[in-house]
Amino acid sequence: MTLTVEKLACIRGERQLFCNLSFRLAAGEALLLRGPNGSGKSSLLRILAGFLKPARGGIAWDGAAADDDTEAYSERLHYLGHQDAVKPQLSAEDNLLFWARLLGHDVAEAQAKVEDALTSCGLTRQRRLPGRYLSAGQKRRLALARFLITPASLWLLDEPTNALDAAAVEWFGGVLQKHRESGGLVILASHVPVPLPGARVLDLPEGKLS
Amino acid sequence: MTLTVEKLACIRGERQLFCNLSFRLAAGEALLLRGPNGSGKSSLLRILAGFLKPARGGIAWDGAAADDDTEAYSERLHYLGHQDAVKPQLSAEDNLLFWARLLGHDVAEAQAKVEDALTSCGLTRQRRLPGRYLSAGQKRRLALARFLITPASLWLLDEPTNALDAAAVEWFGGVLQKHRESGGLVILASHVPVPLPGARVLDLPEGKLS
Amino acid sequence: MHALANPARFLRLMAAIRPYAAAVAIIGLVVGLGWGLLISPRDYQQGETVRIMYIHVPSAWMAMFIYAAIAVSSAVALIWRHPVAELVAKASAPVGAAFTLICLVTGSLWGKPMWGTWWVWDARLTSMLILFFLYLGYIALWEAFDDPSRAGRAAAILALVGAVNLPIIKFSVDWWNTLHQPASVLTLEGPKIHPDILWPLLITAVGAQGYYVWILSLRVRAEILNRQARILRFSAAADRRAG
Amino acid sequence: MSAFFGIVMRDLRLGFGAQGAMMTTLLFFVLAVSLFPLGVGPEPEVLARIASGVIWVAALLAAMLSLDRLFATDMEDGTLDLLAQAPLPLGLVALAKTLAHWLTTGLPLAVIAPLLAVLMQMEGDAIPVLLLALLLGTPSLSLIGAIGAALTLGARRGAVLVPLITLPLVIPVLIFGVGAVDAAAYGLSAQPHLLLLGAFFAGAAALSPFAMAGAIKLALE
Amino acid sequence: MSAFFGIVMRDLRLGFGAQGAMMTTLLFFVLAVSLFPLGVGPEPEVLARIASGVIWVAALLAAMLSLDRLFATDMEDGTLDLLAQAPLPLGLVALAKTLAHWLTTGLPLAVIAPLLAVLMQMEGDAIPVLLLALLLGTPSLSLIGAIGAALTLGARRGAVLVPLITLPLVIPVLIFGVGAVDAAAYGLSAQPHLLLLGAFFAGAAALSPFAMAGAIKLALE
Amino acid sequence: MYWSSLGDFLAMGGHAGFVWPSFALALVVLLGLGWSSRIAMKAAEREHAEAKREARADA
Ligand code: HEM
Ligand SMILES: Nc1ncnc2c1ncn2[C@@H]1O[C@H](COP(=O)(O)OP(=O)(O)OP(=O)(O)O)[C@@H](O)[C@H]1O
Ligand SMILES: Nc1ncnc2c1ncn2[C@@H]1O[C@H](COP(=O)(O)OP(=O)(O)OP(=O)(O)O)[C@@H](O)[C@H]1O
Ligand SMILES: [Mg+2]
Ligand SMILES: [Mg+2]
Repeated sequence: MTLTVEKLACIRGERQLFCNLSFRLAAGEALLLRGPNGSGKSSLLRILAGFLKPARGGIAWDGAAADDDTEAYSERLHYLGHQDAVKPQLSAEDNLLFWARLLGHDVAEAQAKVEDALTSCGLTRQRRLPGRYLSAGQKRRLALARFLITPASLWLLDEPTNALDAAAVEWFGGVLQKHRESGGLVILASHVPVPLPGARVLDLPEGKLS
Repeated sequence: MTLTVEKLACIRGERQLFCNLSFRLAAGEALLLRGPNGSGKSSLLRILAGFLKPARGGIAWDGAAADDDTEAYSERLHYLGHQDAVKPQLSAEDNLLFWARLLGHDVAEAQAKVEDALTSCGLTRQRRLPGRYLSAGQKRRLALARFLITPASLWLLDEPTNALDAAAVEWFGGVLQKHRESGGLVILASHVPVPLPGARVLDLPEGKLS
Repeated sequence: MHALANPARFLRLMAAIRPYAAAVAIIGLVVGLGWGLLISPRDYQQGETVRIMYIHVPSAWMAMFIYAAIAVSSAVALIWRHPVAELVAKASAPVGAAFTLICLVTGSLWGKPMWGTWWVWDARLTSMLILFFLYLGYIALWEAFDDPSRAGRAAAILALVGAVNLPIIKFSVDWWNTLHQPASVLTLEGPKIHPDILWPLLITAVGAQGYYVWILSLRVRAEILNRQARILRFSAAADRRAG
Repeated sequence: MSAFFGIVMRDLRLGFGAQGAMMTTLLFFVLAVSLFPLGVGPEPEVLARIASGVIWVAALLAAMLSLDRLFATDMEDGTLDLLAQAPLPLGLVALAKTLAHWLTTGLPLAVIAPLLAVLMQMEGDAIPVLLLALLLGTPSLSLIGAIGAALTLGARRGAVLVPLITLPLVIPVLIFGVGAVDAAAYGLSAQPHLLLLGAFFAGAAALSPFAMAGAIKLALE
Repeated sequence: MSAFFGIVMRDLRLGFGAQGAMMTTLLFFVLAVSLFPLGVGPEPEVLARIASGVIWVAALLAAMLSLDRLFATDMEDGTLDLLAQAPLPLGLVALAKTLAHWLTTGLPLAVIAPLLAVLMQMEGDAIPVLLLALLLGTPSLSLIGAIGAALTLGARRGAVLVPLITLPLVIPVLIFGVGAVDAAAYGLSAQPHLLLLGAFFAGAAALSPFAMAGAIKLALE
Repeated sequence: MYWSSLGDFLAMGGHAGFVWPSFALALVVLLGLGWSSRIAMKAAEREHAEAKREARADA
């Protein structure tokens, strides 16, 4: 399980955000994206998630180019952007259930997974509350709980700790730790310190790796 | 210029978030709201902004109850919630211009104010970019730039530094400092450290002041 | 007024009234309709179909009366922030919709032998159809919110705005020429019809009022209990979390 | 005042810019009306007979097309919070948005209606009356529809909730509007109908700011 | 498959909310149709002539009213990102959403249309044909409208083009639909019209998944 | 009494097909509404009792 990114360049609105970006991430490794506002962190994550075509360069998973089989590639990853994707009309539980079913679990399995995820993220009390009544941090927890339902090798996270309180950040650190121990990869953009010990750091827009 | 909050209680969805909350804020003072997710920070800010009716208790400005003249009260404050209120179709400049005109400035004045605000928040290069193309942090800067257009005595801010980079947080600290030096009040909710030296801290849901 | 604002006291009042309302409803409807079916004479023009009137006309009155009641209690709810008034309005709507439906269908059944068609798009009939839609829109708006206090006030505003339609229904017959006959009971000059027809009609109408109060007492009780159960549930969740 | 027109201008730009609301509404209107010659056949008497009714109903329905998002987008992105805080009373804010809605739907629709009337073989004398009646009537549609849009903010909306609760309320506009045109077509005076339309408009304009402000305040809680 | 129906079920629940939202669509449809007799007047012959046109226009409207937000809400709250990542091909995701849309608008509407046809004094023989034509035609409305909704998401500046493209595309449905019913009313065979409607539907169903997937991918860039 | 025989009564002067459905519909709608209201009230009473019991168990 290795992700190889080679000579990536991103152009948005006719302006080049970064170019010649290369790195390699092996099983259990984590990469922290840093950089000022507008330096292209979210854009890089969206390229890695397959939403955005890079201007130049390529991405490969275990040596196979992502473009060759986009479906297989996108099944390998979980993505969380600036938005929480929590439906205001559905209860916390039903929100998660929908994702569990979509990811291919049958009803009983989905129920069990959702139960565990809700307990883990600390929303058991709010399980029947419609999404619109959740506080900003509760919504964020729910969005993160989605990652617990099905394993995926590569996690792409855009400022995941926004709106989370200290307890939730700690919980999230544990989740990341477990994911990496089981061989998962993490790429995470953040302006604030995140519980990601031993992560390599990529500074945008220069693309300096450290 | 003093804000007095007395025995405030908040009920949401028929359940009580906090009660018997009392504090007093004098000119130049700042109050930092802290507490776990769902403890009612945003709800308190919305009560203070006049959107939500408190279940019990009252708010007074210089001794005059806010309920008596809600218009005068709301003209005295600026509010920023979890959302940025940036229109995706309008350019950064036009977004600000709209608010400047709404706050009663004539065209030339509005132009000048917006110019200053854009320079201050560091978005001069993005001025013609439609809101939808701004990065998360750039949108947040734009939302904060709105505070610079017209002075208001009371600033209510809900996790304002989310998505801001280090430079922007520093800029924002300076803005807050200036506001307080000119006698303004600040009430701010946040999970992360904010540049608000000497602020008193209110812990929700207990309502303990320190 | 303030005595009624207290839900517990209102519940007790409703419980006290209920048996009397039920008695009025049963006696009124049985006597009125029985009289209308068995004793009162046929109409020299309309023949036996005139007996449909004993259902059609009281339901038409109730349909309009209940909408007015909803509008009034909505006003009370908005002005005095009176929680029970809101629930009275909510509980009335299905009853009003039911009477409107009865009026429409019986009118239609009456129209076939009298006018030779099930339905015509004249002012009176159409405005009654609109009243039916108003009821359904009002009910739909209540259902559309998760938060009952929000739903209540939004629906109250709608009910007040919709009250404009009532005079249009009432006076539609005078404003536009229509197949439907104009009012002969509820007029400024007083009733203009034969007492043998008038009496059973009035008794049925009183029975229908009793029925309304009876159902209202059941439904309001359900609404108040549901609301209180919700409060209990939510505050229990809060206590557990805080503790 | 400048704040009021600021909102109108902004909404006009938002309306024209991305959503193309005006184009959709106009197209729908033209399409709905021109369908009838196709469906009913080209006989001039039949067309002339139904022209006023068809044009009015199409106008009514077209106005509803764009209404349900009138306040919703502003609410979802937090703009409505700030508008409620503005120095302008909330009723006027809502009125400004309604005015922008009318300028992008009601007005173009009224302007293009005479053309459709000719297409529908309407009596020549009736056409100016149609224009006048639409100019008087469509603002009421926008005003009452806006109340519905404000009331359903934050509701679990079946997409057609707004028209469902507002259409019954605007039926008098339809009846007086058709009445005015038909009176003119039969050579009678359209004045009483037009006066009633005007009175309805005045009533709606006086009432709706309060209803809208109340409804929006509810939604912001 | 379970993923596909998961999307359908979720969209149905979002659309229905409480039990009542399918009712809302139906009521809107009934209301829209009953506006026409109000505008045109009660004469049965006139109503019978315009009945098919009226019912089709109302059906088109009910579809359009709900369509423009089909993908937009999912896009604004980030759900569309995740749907695009799901194990299901994006075209099928979009198709599932379209199916949910048709189940909440087209189907109930077709089912209740015969009742309205009776109220509108439509020829008895034409009524089964109306039902069949609506069942064949409304899916095309949903499919083509959904392409438009997806295109609006990605459209940068020239968003005004979108309604310009989609509305003309559904005109054939209206024309064949009305044609089928009118043919039956005049005692002619409705079959050619129905076949054309069916062919149109087949084409739309085959084409639209690709168009929708393409348009959505564009919008997610 | 107005009617001379039961058959007369049931025939309603040839309009039985209109008169009786009217009465039947009214009966069905009124009874149905009463019945469903009663069910709703019973359900609410149960729900309320249960919520109360849970609240007491928590305290
Ligand atoms: C669906 C069709 C019909 C509807 C919606 C309808 C509606 C109404 C309404 C709303 C009223 C109350 C009027 C008021 O108190 O001001 C009423 C009264 C009445 N209707 Fe109908 N009606 C329909 C058909 C008929 C038919 C076919 C007949 C008989 C030929 C009829 C005979 C009457 C009579 C006699 C009254 C009592 C008027 C009075 O004395 O005040 N209706 N109807
Ligand atoms: N379609 C577009 N056209 C023009 N410019 C664009 C477009 N999309 C994004 N941009 C620009 O691309 C730059 C990078 O945005 P991105 O969201 O990747 O930044 P970021 O590093 O995530 O910033 P933040 O820390 O604020 O989240 C921004 O300056 C933005 O204005
Ligand atoms: N209309 C409502 N009905 C029921 N519960 C609600 C409603 N609105 C909010 N809540 C609940 O109120 C609580 C307080 O929410 P609030 O947004 O004030 O929290 P917060 O302190 O800002 O949290 P965060 O740090 O996550 O932003 C939450 O638990 C939320 O679920
Ligand atoms: Mg970003
Ligand atoms: Mg908050």
